[in-house]
Amino acid sequence: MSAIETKKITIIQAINEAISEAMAADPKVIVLGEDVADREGGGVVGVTRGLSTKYGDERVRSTPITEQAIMGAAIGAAIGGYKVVAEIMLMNFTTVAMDMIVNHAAKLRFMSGGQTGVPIVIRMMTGAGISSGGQHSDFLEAWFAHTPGLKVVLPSNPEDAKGLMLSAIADPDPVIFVECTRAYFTPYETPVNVAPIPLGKAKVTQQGTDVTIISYSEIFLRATAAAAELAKDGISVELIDLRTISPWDRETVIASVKKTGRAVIAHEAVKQFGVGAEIAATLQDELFGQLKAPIKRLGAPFTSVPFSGVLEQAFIVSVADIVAAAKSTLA
Amino acid sequence: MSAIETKKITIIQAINEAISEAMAADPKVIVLGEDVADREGGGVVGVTRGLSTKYGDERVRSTPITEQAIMGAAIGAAIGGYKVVAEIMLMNFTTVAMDMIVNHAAKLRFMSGGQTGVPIVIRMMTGAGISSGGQHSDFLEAWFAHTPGLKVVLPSNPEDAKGLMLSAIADPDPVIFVECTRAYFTPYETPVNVAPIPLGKAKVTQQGTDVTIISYSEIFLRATAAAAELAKDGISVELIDLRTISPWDRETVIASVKKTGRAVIAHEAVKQFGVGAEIAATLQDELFGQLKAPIKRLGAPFTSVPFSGVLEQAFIVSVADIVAAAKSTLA
Amino acid sequence: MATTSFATGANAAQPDAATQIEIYRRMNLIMQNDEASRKIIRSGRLMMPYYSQRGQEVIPSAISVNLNDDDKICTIYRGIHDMLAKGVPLRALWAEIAGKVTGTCKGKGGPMHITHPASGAILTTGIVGSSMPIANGLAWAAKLDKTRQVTIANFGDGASNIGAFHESLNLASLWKLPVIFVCQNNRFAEHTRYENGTSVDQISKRAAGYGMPGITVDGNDPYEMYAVANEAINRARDGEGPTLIEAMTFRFFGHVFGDDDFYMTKEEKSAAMAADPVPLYRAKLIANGVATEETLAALETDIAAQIADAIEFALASAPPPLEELTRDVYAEQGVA
Amino acid sequence: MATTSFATGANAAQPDAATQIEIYRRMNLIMQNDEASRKIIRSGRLMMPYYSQRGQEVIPSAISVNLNDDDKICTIYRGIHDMLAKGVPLRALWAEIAGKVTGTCKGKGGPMHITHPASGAILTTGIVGSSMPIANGLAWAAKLDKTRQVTIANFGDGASNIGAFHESLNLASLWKLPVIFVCQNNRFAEHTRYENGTSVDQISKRAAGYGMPGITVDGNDPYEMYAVANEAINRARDGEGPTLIEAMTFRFFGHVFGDDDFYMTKEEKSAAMAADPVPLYRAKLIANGVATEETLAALETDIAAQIADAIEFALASAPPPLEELTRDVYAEQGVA
Ligand SMILES: Cc1ncc(C[n+]2csc(CCOP(=O)(O)OP(=O)(O)O)c2C)c(N)n1
Ligand SMILES: Cc1ncc(C[n+]2csc(CCOP(=O)(O)OP(=O)(O)O)c2C)c(N)n1
Ligand SMILES: [Mg+2]
Ligand SMILES: [Mg+2]
Repeated sequence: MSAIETKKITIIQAINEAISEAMAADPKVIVLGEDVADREGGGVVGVTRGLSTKYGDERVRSTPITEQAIMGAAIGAAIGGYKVVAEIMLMNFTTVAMDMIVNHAAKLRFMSGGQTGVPIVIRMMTGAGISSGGQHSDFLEAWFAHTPGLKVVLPSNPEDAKGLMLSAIADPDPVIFVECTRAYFTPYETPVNVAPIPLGKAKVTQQGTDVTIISYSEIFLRATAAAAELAKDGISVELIDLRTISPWDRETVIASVKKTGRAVIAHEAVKQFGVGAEIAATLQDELFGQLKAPIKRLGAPFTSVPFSGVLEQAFIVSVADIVAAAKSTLA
Repeated sequence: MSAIETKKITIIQAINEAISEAMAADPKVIVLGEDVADREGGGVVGVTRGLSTKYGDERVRSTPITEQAIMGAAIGAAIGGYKVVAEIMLMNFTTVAMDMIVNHAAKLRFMSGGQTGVPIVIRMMTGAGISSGGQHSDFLEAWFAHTPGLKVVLPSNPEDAKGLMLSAIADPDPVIFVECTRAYFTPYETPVNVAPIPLGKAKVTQQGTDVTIISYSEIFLRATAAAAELAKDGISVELIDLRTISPWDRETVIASVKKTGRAVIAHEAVKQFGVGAEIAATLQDELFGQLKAPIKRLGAPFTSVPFSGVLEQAFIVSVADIVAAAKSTLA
Repeated sequence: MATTSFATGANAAQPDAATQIEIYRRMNLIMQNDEASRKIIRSGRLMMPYYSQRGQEVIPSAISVNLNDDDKICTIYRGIHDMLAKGVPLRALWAEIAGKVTGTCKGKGGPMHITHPASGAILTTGIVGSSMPIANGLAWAAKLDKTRQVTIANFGDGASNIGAFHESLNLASLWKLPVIFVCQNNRFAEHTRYENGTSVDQISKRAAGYGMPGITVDGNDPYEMYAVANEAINRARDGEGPTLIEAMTFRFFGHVFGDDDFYMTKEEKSAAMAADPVPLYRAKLIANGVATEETLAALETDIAAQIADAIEFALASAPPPLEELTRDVYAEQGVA
Repeated sequence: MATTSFATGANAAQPDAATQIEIYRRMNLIMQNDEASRKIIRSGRLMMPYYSQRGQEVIPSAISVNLNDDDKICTIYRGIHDMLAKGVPLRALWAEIAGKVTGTCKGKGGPMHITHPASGAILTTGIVGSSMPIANGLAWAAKLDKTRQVTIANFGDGASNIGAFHESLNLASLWKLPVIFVCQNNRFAEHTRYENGTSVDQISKRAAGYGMPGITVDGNDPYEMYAVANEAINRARDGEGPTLIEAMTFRFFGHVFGDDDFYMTKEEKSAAMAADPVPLYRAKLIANGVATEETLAALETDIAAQIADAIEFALASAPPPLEELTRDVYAEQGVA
């Protein structure tokens, strides 16, 4: 086996590469969104930088501030034979385009009896911790996971971001692709060639026997740090990065918790009615009588994202929170 | 104790009475929405019929088709000192007003440090079973329950509808008030005088010992029918109508399931990432080791609401589904 | 951006005789189909929310004769006239309305969500305003493909007050998309009169706010409607961008089947019905020597037979099997 | 609905000498405050997303001298100039920006979400377009209350392309709400030039689509801006309904702090900065004998001291206690 060639890239670069590779391979892949073309800087944080220069202004189009029209253009072009990568700059701005996403993109295949599929990727960034306040930081993935017809993907690292984006673009159905701002800028050693990573498959990054910690997006990095902490106390953690929330990888998660008998689920969104609820509800059903402790859920407190730094840090699930929750299952 | 005077009214009449009583008691209560004034018929099913005639066209205003502007007008007027009952005709149409509801109505109190509260009621109807197809029938209450700052209410009968509406109008915060079309038209014997019913309090309509069935909105009526079926087989059901989903009545539900050791949660929304998940996740945690069976969840299959009658009926949780789920916990 | 003005009088495009008859055929098809629909609902043999298009026959008929099969339309719940004019086959249409597996959408969409790509009928939406953003996307794809296809976005007068209208017209104008925005102004949005929902006396005046040509036309006059549509469609095909057409019309049978029209005066309704465009146009064709009574009667009989056949087909068809409930949610089967 | 035209020349309202000086005071306050803000971010002493208003000082200054304390404003992330002109106190403002418990919103809103009802500053939103629907509601309340209060809805040129703009102007016109829509057209939306996002050459032209008066004004000319605002505000107070004002201006320091302005030419930026409205107006006031150099210098020194005091106050204040994290989610404490 030859060594895999790697290089240090960020999630921003990884997604950029994935879109670029998809555009190079298929002339039907197109991109639109506010300020996504190079004339406007290739995206506010540069995710689409260079693409309009490489593939032309017709295939990478900056739009006005018009999220309903962006989504409508994406849906229509997708039905018209294109594979569209549409950017809704921040997750909170999906709120002005929910009709297009939920009543149309998600349902058109079903309502047409399979005739009009909508192969689009809806990219967006979000996350607390950068002083953006209440209207720019929400994780709303549970809404989309509750919507039949959508897939929902949230990568935690560059390699996954690239492989999942490749699959999302190739996917025949609409995919919500959520990028956490806090995780954008850290470079990771990443294979130069990344194959598409199937949607709906979780990654077990660490085998363990005492407790399973399930997470995704940037909080998964905190879960990883928590596992290292717990190891110091002799606690053996099995670590699962869900990567895709809908459909989520029931088999992998159930198998792991069946083995460990304990689980903690951690995400950034508010805990109530969040993704953790679905997973905990499923596990208690599938593994009734086999659990050694209640499934523990971690999420933000039931409040808006605050501006002030002290409050904002307290809002986000911390490594210490995860450590404490894991320990509570072993108490 | 003297007998309570009652009369037969529907949910439509009950809500109409509640709004009317609130308007009579407080000149600051106002109403807006598409076709809500009498010139336009007092609402598409007549919930607001007679109100503009009684309280004047200034206090009950029909609007253009403009849900963002409806919600904006409601929010602004609420900050300006009014108590606003805003109608978004159908729940699916909230998708064109989610920014106003989620980024503004829900957050303005918090983001202003408590200075600008938004006392509004956002009324809407929804529900499958009347051949309205994929874009007019969704139950999306889980989205709103996942949104800090909102309260979410779903009555199942006229008395509750009236009492909860009185509380919703009096409430200092935004309340999502969901009316199921299937439950609109059946008259029930209802007290002539209904006091406000506190938000966040469930109602135990039947005591039982074997299994707790938890539901709300029209599905609660099916749960009640299921309980009667189960009684025939000697199964004693404790029946809980949640009435308010956010905040939901944890104490009542936990106490009941602690007693019965078994629970079924049923709602119309798709099961995945639905309200049932939160309740099941909470119960397995609070009652770990005390449950006699896994918590069972019932909801729609993960699909859009179909048009064709056979499929549409199969979409909605049935009495038989609830009976079977309850029995499965006793197997 | 200057607003193009429309050709008028002798300069306006005129449909030739065959086209004039074809417009009538489509109008009559829509009219008879609407009558059959209301009849069958009244009879109790079919249950569905039905938005009659009676009175609005001219608009799609005069537009669609300017379209090719691969041109696209997006329409709304009140859109069966648009579908029929574009060529959606009657049997599949009726089967869909009846919720049968032989329907355009296997009975899963229903009358508010007809889709039939083979005839260019891509979208029927139940959400006011939503035909427009998606029409833009279809037009964008056609433009990228360098076909000369156009897309028609149909919507009502009430829809012109919702945000999606504004965003769509702005983007279409900026990107010079081959899309024609057709506002079928029947003067009511549900129970709300035009002037109680719309702040400008003519919706076409809003076009100027997007640097787009806009025109108000008598949507019940097949010649005017044809000429205006022809010009707008040609302009779109030639890469000159979108047009807003406000076609004035009236709906004879209220918003939805069962509506008692309390919100309009008896006079305005009977005046509109007295000016029924279908018999008027029929008389004109005969008076002008374009068609004989016999030709038109034969055509009408033929349509009646087709509709009867389609209804029979629909009623005799099977409902979708239960597994259709979770099929087509995703392209692959069996997800979640 | 006819579009009212605006008084011009000698008929236009003129600010008296005291008002002219007051406009300058507000402009200078905004300018110095903006400079202090950028300086403190550069120094690393405060961390926040900052949307400089430098260059746009005239608009809120000339508008707000026509307003009373109980008139309301709604503004956007780029709105600290609007807040200051309306009278939000410096100490509370700076403390909010610094995330301190002494801030207008206890540090929970931050610079994008300033609210200070006592000075009529009701809403600062971070969602493009959303100031307008809520401004309508405030105006509706005032109308119901039969006060003569007006509400100003501030927004950018880019925001004129989003659905909320359209819905808000239509409703305001229909209901004759006492609201003034002030589009601060600085010719860019983030990195997008006006003409690449907006399909009409002047946003004010869109007013005709709502039967509403619309006017484009030099937003850097305090006299013009004053006259137009005065007229629109009086009209709103008199129950004659809303106005769309497009105030032409320029932002000197890009979209957000750190922006390198690659998307504009050096020439257009330096030309705009050379026409800096603050020193120009200052010179004019002195040349016209409205104020002396000494008066203005004294006023400027006073402002500088107030800002320095506010910053000191903000930095010395405590952050909000942790229990603020879940307080104010609902009116009552301790829910969920
Ligand atoms: C976003 C949204 N709001 C409200 C409705 C309810 N509704 C259905 S049709 C209609 C009236 C539409 O009027 P118009 O656009 O004039 O079309 P018409 O029905 O007259 O053809 C309304 C308000 C809807 N379907 N979608
Ligand atoms: C709905 C929505 N979409 C996108 C954004 C991101 N965004 C923030 S400011 C901005 C540009 C706004 O430009 P303009 O309205 O001209 O105001 P300016 O910043 O120039 O004052 C954009 C696109 C947003 N905040 N909200
Ligand atoms: Mg209409
Ligand atoms: Mg701007």
